[in-house]
Amino acid sequence: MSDAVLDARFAVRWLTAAAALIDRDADRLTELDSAIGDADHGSNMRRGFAGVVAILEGAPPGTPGAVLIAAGRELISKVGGASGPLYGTLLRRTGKSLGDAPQVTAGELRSALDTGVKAVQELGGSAPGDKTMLDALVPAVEALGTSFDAAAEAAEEGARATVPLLARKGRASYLGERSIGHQDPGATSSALLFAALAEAAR
Amino acid sequence: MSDAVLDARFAVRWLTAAAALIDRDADRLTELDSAIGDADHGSNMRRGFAGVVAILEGAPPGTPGAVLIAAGRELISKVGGASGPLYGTLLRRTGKSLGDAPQVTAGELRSALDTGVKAVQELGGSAPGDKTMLDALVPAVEALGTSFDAAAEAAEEGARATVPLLARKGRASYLGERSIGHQDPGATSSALLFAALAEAAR
Amino acid sequence: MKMLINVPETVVADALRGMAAAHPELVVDVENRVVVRRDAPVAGKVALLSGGGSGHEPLHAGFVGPGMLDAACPGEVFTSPVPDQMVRAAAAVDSGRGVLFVVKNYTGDVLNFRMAAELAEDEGVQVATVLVDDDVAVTDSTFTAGRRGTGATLFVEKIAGAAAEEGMPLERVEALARQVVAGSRSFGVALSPCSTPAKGGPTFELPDGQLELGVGIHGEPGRERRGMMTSREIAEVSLDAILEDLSPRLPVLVLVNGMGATPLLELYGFAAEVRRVLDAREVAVARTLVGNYVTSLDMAGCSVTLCQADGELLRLWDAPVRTAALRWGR
Amino acid sequence: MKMLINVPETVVADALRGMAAAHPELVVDVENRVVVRRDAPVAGKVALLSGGGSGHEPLHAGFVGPGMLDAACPGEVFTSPVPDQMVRAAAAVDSGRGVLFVVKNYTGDVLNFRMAAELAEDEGVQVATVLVDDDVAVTDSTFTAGRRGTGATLFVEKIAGAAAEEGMPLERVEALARQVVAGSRSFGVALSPCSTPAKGGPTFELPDGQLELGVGIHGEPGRERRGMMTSREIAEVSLDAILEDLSPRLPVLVLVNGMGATPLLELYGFAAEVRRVLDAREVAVARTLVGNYVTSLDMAGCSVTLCQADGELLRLWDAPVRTAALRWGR
Ligand SMILES: Nc1ncnc2c1ncn2[C@@H]1O[C@H](COP(=O)(O)OP(=O)(O)O)[C@@H](O)[C@H]1O
Ligand SMILES: Nc1ncnc2c1ncn2[C@@H]1O[C@H](COP(=O)(O)OP(=O)(O)O)[C@@H](O)[C@H]1O
Ligand SMILES: [Mg+2]
Ligand SMILES: [Mg+2]
Ligand SMILES: [Mg+2]
Ligand SMILES: [Mg+2]
Repeated sequence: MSDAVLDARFAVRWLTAAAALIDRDADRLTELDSAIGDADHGSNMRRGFAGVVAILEGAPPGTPGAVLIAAGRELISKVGGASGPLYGTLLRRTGKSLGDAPQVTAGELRSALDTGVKAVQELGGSAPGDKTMLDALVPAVEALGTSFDAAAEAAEEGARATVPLLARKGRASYLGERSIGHQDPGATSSALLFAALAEAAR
Repeated sequence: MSDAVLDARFAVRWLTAAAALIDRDADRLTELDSAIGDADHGSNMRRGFAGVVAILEGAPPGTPGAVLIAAGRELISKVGGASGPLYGTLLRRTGKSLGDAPQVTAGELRSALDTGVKAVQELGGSAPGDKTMLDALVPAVEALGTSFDAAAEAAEEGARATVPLLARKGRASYLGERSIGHQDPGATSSALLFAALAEAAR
Repeated sequence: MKMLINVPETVVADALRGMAAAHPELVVDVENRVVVRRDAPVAGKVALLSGGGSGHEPLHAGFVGPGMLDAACPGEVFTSPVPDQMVRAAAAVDSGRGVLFVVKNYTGDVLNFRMAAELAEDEGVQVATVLVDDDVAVTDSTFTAGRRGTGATLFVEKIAGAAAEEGMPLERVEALARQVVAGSRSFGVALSPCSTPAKGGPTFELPDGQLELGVGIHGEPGRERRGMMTSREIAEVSLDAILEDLSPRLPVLVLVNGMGATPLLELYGFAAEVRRVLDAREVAVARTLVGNYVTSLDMAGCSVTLCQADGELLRLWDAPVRTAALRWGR
Repeated sequence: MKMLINVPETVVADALRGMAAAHPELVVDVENRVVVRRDAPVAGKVALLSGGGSGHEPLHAGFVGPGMLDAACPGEVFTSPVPDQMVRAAAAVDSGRGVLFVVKNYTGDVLNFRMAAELAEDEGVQVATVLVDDDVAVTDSTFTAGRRGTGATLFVEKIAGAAAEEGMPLERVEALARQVVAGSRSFGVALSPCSTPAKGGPTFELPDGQLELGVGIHGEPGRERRGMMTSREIAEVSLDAILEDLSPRLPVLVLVNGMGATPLLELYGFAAEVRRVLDAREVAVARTLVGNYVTSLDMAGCSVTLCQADGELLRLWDAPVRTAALRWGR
C-alpha cells in the first residue's frame, strides 16, 4: 500500500483528481452513453464534480468522512439522472462510515467504501453482472485490499468486462440483446474514480 | 407549316402528347422548382394533365375550341398553385377564342393562342422578362407564324433564356438576386407544351 | 428522406381522414377537401374562410372552430387549393351575412381565391378578401409578387374570427383584418431545409454550420446564407429586420413560431431572447404565443411575428377561441 | 448538428425564461427550476407534481395549470431532476391535503423522486407516488428496470389532475392514477434519431431506408431495426404490440403522439391509420388526441398510447383543463 496520509486533504485531492479525469473524459462517457443510453453521462458527471470542486475549494470540511459526505450531497443535488443518487449515495455512505476521524487507515477506507458500494446495490436494486457501475466498483473495493493501484486496475478491468454483458439495469436494459458489445458508461466513470484515488495516494 | 388537320382530335392529340412529356419530365420540373420555388411544379403539372387526359379519354368534345376549354377548366379545378389558374386560363381563353368551328387553320390557332397568352399576362400581372412561363409562351406564339417546329424551338430557347434573369413574379421573386442562374420551371413546362404541339402536328 | 406516409399522392387525404377521426366537432369532407365547423352556417354571423397549400399545419384546418375560422380549404403540399374548394366551403358557411376570405399573399393563392370569389359571388355569396403579407424578408414592390404571408395569418384569423363571432358586419370584420395586416411583420430563419413528399428529399441544401435568413414557409431558400448563430443573435437579426419596417407605438402581440422540427425546448429559449431584445428596444409586449403554428413540414428554424394591438385588437385576441390548435377563454 | 440555442449549458434555463415571458399564469423559478401554477397552493386540493428530464416538451411544464399539474420540475436534457427541486415544489403546492408525485419509470427519475419524497415527508408533506410504465417495447421483469414511462404520462396527469381539481382525497387521486397506468400501453417508432445539445449530434445512426421499432423518448435506439414502412404498416405493427399486452374491454382514449420533428400533416395521416386498425380489431375509440406532447427533441417518429377508460375516467378526461399545452372545457 502507499504511504499516503488519508486525511481530509487526501479526500479533497482524490475528488479533485476525479473531477479532472472526468472533465477530460466527459465526451467519451457521453459517447458510451449514447450507444446504449441517452448521451448524458459525461455532462452529468462533469456538472456534478465541478460542483464538488467548487464547494471543496472554499473551506473544505476537516475530516475525510465529512469531505465525502459533502461531496455526496453535492452530487445528489447537482447531477440528477441515475448516476446522481447512486454516486451521491456511494460517497455519502462511505463518508458516514468513516465517522469523524481526522485521519483513517487504508483498511478503514476500504471497509467504508465497501459499505458505500453495498448502499449503491441496495438503492439501485442491482448486482455485479447487471452491466452497471457495480461491475467496476465491486472488484475495485475487493482489490483495495492489495493496493490503490490494484484497485484502479481492477476497476478499469471491471469496466472493460462489461462489454460482453447484457444489461439488466438502467437505460441500457431497454436495448435487450443490443446492449451487448458496448462498455457501460457508469462502470467507466467508476474506473476514473479509482484511477483518481490511486493518483491521490501516489 | 404542317398539313395537320386542326380539329378536335388534333387538340386531343396535342394535350395527350403534352401529358406524356410532362409525366416524363415531372421530376425535372420539380427539381427546377426546388431551386427557386417550392418543389411542386412537376407534381402540379402531372396531376393536372393526368386529369385532362382522363376527361378527354371518354367522349371528348367535338371541336378543338371545346376541347381546350374543357382542358383549361380541368386544370383550374385540379392543379391549384400559380400554374393551375395560369395554364387553365391559357387553354380556356385560347379555346374560347377558337369559337365552335370543328376545324381551324394554323393562323386561327396562333391568334387564339395569342389571346390566351395575353390573358395569362393580365391574370398574372406579368410580362416577358419577369422569368415566368411568359418567357417561353410569348416567343413561341410569335414563331408559330413560321411553323409548329419553330414555335417549339422558340419556346425551348425562351425557357433557357430565363436562366440569367432575375425573377420579378411568382415565388422565385422572393429570392431576389439568388434567383439568377436557374431556369424557370413554368417556362420549362411551357416549352413542353409547344413541343407536344409540334409533335401533334407531325 | 423517410416520412410517416403511405404514398406521396395521398398525404392530404390521409391527414383529413385523421382529422375526421380526432375531431368530431369538425365536418371533414375528405373527397372535396373542405373542413367546416360542425355548427356552420352560424345564423347572423359573418363567415371566415381560409386555406392554402398543406404542409403548414396546424394552419389552417387546425384553426377552424368557434372564434376563428368557419372553414378551411387545404391544397396539395405547398400548392394553393383550387377554386372549387373555396366555392363549396363558402356555400357551406355563408349565413347570408357574407364571407371573408383570408388569403396569404402568394401568386397561386391570390389567383385561386380570386377565381373562387368570382364564382361564389355568381352564386349570390357576398365575398370580401384580405391579403396577408407580413414577411419583411421580401421586398415589397408593384414590380414583384409582394411580401409573403406567414405568421400574421394566425393573428388575422384569430382577431377577425373573434370579431365575426361577436356579430360584427362584413365590412367591420374586413377592416379589422386589414388593421391586423397593416400592423404585423414577420421574419423567418431556417436551420435546415424541409423535405416535401413529392420531391422525397430536401428542397435545398444547407451545410452544417450555416443557416438561411429570411426564409419563407415553402422550403424556398432565404435571402441570405450566414454562418451559424446563437439563439440570441438570431433574435437580434430577426427583430432588427422587423423593427426597421415597423415602429410599434402600441403594445405588441408576439408569435414565436416553430417551423416544424425545432424542439419546443429550443423555441422557448428563443422566446426568452426575443423578449430580451424587445425589452431593450422598449417595445411593450402585451401577449406572447410560443409554438408550432405556421410550419413548413419538417424544417428546423423559427419565425417571429409582431402585431401592433390597440385595445380592441387585444380584446379580440383574448376573446374565447375553440379550435384544434388554439383554444382559450370561456 | 445545428440547434436554436445559445450554449448547451443554458438550454433549460433559457427555456424557463421563455416560459416566464409567455405564461404569466405560471410562476417560473428559473434558478431553482420549478414551474408552479400561480394560484398554488390551492386550498383543499391535493397537489399533483411531476418532472423529468427536459427534451420532452410540452411534458411536463406545459401541463401545469388548473385541471392538471400543480408543479413541474424540469431536469437537464434527458436527465431526471434532482431531489431539491421536488422538495421545493412540493412545499410550494401542498395545501395540507398531500402531494401526488407522477414519476415516469426510469432509474434516475425513480431514485431522485424517492429521495425527494423522503425529504418532503420529513418536512411534514404527505406524499404518494405513482410510477408510469406503459411502453410495451420493453420487457417487464423484476430483473430489469421495468417498462419505460412514455405517452401514458399525459393520461395520468390529465385524469388525476381533474380528480384533484374536484377535491378528491389523496388516496382516491392516487388510485385513479394507478388505474390509468394499469390500463395504458404505448409503442414508439423512430424515423430519425434526435440530437442532444450536450452531444451536439445524433444519439445513434439510422440509415436512410430504415426505422427503429420500440424506441423510447431519450434518443436510445429501439428493440429492432427494420426496413422503412408505410404509415399503415407502422400503425399495424404498433397496435399489434400494444394489443398483445392489453385487450381493451372498454372504449379507449387514443394518443397519437409526435416525437418532435414529424410534421403534423403526417401525424394526422398516421392517426387515420391507427383508427383504421382499431376499427378492424373492434376496439371502440372514445377520444383521440393528435399532436406533439411527449417528445424526444428533434426525433422524427411517433408513438401510440391507448388508455382503457371507464365512465369515470372518461368524465375526468373531458373535465376542463387549462395549461400551456392542453386546454379544453369551461
Ligand atoms: N440500477 C442501477 N444500479 C447501479 N448502477 C446503475 C443503475 N442504473 C444505472 N446505473 C448506472 O448509471 C449509469 C448511467 O448514468 P447516467 O447516464 O448519468 O444516468 P441516466 O441513465 O439517468 O441517463 C449506467 O451506465 C450505469 O452504470
Ligand atoms: N405572375 C405570374 N405570371 C406568369 N407566370 C407565373 C406567375 N407566377 C408564377 N408563374 C409561373 O408559375 C410557375 C410556378 O408554378 P407552380 O410551381 O406550379 O406554382 P407555385 O408557384 O404556386 O408553387 C413559375 O415557374 C412561373 O413560370
Ligand atoms: Mg444517461
Ligand atoms: Mg411551385
Ligand atoms: Mg406551390
Ligand atoms: Mg439521462
